[in-house]
Amino acid sequence: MKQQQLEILSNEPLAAGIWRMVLLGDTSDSAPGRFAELRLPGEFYLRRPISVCDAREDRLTLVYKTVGRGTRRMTELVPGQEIEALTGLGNGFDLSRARDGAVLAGGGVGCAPLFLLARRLREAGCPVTAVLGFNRADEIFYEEEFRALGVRVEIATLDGSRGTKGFVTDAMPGIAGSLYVCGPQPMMKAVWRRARAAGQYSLEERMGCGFGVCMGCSIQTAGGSRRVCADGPVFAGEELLWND
Amino acid sequence: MKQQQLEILSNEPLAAGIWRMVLLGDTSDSAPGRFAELRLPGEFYLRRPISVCDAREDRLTLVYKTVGRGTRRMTELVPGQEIEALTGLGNGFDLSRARDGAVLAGGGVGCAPLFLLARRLREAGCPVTAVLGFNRADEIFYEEEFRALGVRVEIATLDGSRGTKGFVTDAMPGIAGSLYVCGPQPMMKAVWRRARAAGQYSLEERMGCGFGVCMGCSIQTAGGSRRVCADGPVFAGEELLWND
Amino acid sequence: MERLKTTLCGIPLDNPVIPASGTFGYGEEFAALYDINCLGTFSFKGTTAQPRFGNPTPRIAECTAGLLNAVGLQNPGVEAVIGEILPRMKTYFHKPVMANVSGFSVEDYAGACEKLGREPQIGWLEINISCPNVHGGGMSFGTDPKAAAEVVAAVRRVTEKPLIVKLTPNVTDITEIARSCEAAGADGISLINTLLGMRIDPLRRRPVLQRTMGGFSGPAVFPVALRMVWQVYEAVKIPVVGIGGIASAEDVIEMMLAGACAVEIGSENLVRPTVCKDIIDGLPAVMDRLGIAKLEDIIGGAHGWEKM
Amino acid sequence: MERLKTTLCGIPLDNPVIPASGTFGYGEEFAALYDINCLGTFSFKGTTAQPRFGNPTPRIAECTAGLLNAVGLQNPGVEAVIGEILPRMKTYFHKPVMANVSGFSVEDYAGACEKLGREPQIGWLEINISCPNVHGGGMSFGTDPKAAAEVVAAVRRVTEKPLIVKLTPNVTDITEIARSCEAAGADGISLINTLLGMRIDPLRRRPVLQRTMGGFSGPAVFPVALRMVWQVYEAVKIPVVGIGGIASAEDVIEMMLAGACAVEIGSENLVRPTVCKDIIDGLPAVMDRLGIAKLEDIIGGAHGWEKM
Repeated sequence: MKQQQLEILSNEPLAAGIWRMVLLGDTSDSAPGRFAELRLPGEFYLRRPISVCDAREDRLTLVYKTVGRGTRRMTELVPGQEIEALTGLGNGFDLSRARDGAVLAGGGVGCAPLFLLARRLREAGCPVTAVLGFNRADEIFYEEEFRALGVRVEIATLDGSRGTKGFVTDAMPGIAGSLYVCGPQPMMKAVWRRARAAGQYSLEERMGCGFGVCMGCSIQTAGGSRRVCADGPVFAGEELLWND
Repeated sequence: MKQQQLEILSNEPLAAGIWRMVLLGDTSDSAPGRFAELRLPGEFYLRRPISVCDAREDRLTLVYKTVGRGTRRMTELVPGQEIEALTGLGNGFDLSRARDGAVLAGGGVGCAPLFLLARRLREAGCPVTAVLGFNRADEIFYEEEFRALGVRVEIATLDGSRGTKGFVTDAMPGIAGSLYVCGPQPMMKAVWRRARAAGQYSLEERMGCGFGVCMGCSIQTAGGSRRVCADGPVFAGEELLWND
Repeated sequence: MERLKTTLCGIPLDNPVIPASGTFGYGEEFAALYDINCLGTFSFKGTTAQPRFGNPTPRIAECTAGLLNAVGLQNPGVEAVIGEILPRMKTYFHKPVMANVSGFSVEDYAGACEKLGREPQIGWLEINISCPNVHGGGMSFGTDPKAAAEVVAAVRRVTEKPLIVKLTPNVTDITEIARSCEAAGADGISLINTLLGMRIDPLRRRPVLQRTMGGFSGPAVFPVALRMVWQVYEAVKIPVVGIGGIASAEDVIEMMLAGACAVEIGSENLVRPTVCKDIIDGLPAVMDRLGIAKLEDIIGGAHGWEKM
Repeated sequence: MERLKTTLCGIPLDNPVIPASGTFGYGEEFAALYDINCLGTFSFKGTTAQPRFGNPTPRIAECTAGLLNAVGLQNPGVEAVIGEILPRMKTYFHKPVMANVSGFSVEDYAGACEKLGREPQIGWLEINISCPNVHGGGMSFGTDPKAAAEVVAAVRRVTEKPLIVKLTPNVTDITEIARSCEAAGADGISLINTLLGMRIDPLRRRPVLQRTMGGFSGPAVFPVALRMVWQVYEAVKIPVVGIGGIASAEDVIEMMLAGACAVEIGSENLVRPTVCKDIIDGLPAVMDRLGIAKLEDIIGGAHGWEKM
């Protein structure tokens, strides 16, 4: 964990309800699957946890969905503004598990953290397939960016407006290699049911602090209680209690 | 009362602990002795009441003393920033009372509202004497500005570092004409004891709203209860209960 | 606008937005800023049997996201309200208005309510048994279920007008007081009045308020208010008016989902004088975003969610 | 620094700043950010006789100037704290530490306190009779003077260590509870624990917290906390620890002027992890500005101002 001032370089819409913010700062602790906690100006007391979409040299890219007052306020921030952040939070994905190839399954804004993961895996020479699910075509983002890394991309949309009509699971090829998943709870559950194989799942939970002290985001797992922010957000599929 | 956005043109120290902010906006309701309520950015819930020091065309000049967190925060505001304000608050001084001449007695930051008063009186051809009291020489402000209006200026400092050593009352000439007073409570009381004549006194009181609805700044007067913000801040000396 | 309409103790309101007593005077200052007939209604300055000057100043202290007040029920008394203020009010406000009443004895309350209840423009009587800023009055009725019931019963006997009891949050169990008021004949409950609070001036080393403690209000108290509205909605069958820290259209909707059929907006009037109008104007867009067709549909709508 | 020193129940503190239980874990995460030996002490995560997972999520909701939590006393239980955590704590914290203890019965409290009281590093036992987030436990002891006294008396019998009782603010009269704890043998009172609060998600039309209500803390509650510290300071002779919304060195001084001999800092640790160190570093400059030579001189210093 590092506490630092980040400078906003850009902040713009990427797709329907999805924004991208690029920040200038120290990205040395921003590994795939980790997140940053941003302190927003104004009346917001808690920081906002946003997962890392990309980190290159001193550029940190965060992709976020506008869901509430906080993320709506985020869209109003402009280049040049400074924002206080805790960076390098969470355990991140374990890349050493991917040997013969990796399948990355993302749902909505959950596709964002898979991007840095894909880039790192490709840099290590690992074949990568990304199955990206969205509600509608206008919510799709980063499809070309994934392809530019040499990733095989499968798109699924719920309304069939692009790619396979249906859920991510409907567009998933036979699992070949390691599985990495990030998306809404029902989507991850569907992937787990389909795959039932070793895989890494990145969870989302309302957080207090983001660095492991308030116990606000604790979950029960097969191995006992775990803090999503500090012991996760990435967990092995078999650790999780899927309530099914 | 008008609710408006004002743009900060300048904000700089004027003397020890005294700052001047010049704002761009509609000054049509900014008469001598009136005040504005500024909404500060950040954690401040209540607005800050600041009396009008000068108003010319679209330039509103406010002089304020840094006493607490709010006024310290005000010193951090920079030109170009917008600030939301309620303007034209309070009754202001009655200028029609001054015929043969006026004596203006100010203490510390209380000298500020006397400036616009002096200017308006001078523009009407009224001879004006300003007796300005401060703790020390380094707190003196606007001495030359008053003189430039053709005002006779007497300075008093508590420590004798400039002008008459002592209180405003020690530097007061025999009262000739109408008396206008603004300053700390003990200073105004001393002036009242000395003068015992018709005079207008501008009071200060902790305010909630600043426009007459919360009853936070009510005082007892000879004529019943009065709201300092809406019925005042200027009262006739004989209306006030001096507790002596 | 049809979708904003609600009902308070049988009287229709164009919308649920009601400026709270003590933050709106008698409406005149606000009428100079906007047409206050856009409001559901408003609750005017707390009235007592006799005129009161209130407490010595300072009466106000600032806090994070709120303020303390120790005004102490300053008002011209029920006779002046009826003789001087209500006739003038008719000229700028054309809807039933809510009269807020305080007292120091059961007789005080009953006397003032009997007189005000006869006035045609008064739609509701809001009995304040929760003022923290006066000795031996107000709040002591509001912290004791028996005393609260006595006041309500006495007022009930002297007026047919809808009777809303305004409760203090400074109690261990708010539902006990609310049920007691309902049983004694109240037609509605409004809550919360202010939390008892305090600030100290560290330079002068004394309380900021001359009376030491005062009532704490503003956005800071919203979560406490919402919780109590939720609890009281489950405890009584009479309508509940939500008060406490409301500053936006979203806050209004949260309060209604907790069980409020209308809301009162207090402190925010002092710092954003047009807030009530702004909220009324802003409600339709927020309702659209949240998929709410009519406000009346969502009253208490968050209760029973576990069963869904 | 000599001028920051204070004393808590006979044990000297380098300064009055104490991270509050539940916001500091066992200090390890913070020790990675700064040397936590700069603190007066800290109060570690509430410990119960048995391990507890706590409540289902969401356990956290944001509010203006604060947050709600419904963690529900998640902790590994007293045996694990003694067997695993305290031995590790010795390596990074070298001062007496405060053990915060919760329970569901008088026996729970006494059992856990007896065991923790024997540990040499434990300087104080802080009995939490105020947790709003568990059924049938915590807060019910804190809202009844008799039940509070029973817990305190039972713990008193099993330990010689200084006993501090942490009170809930969700009561009509805080002084009644405080006096009852003092009479039963408490060595100090800490307050306030959280105010009971609630938020609703207007889109999903359900409470944000899975447990519906939770404990409200943060800068928003400071005026209520300060008022109760003031009241308890006048009601008891034992030391008072001020808790509730403290976020700056000025807030610490206000609490001490109200009567606190030390303060606990809670929520702010979650959003500004270095706040406790920042406050300790910032105190001397603020004291200079306010003309305060030594912090110990100002404890309760705002009382009796009317007579000056």
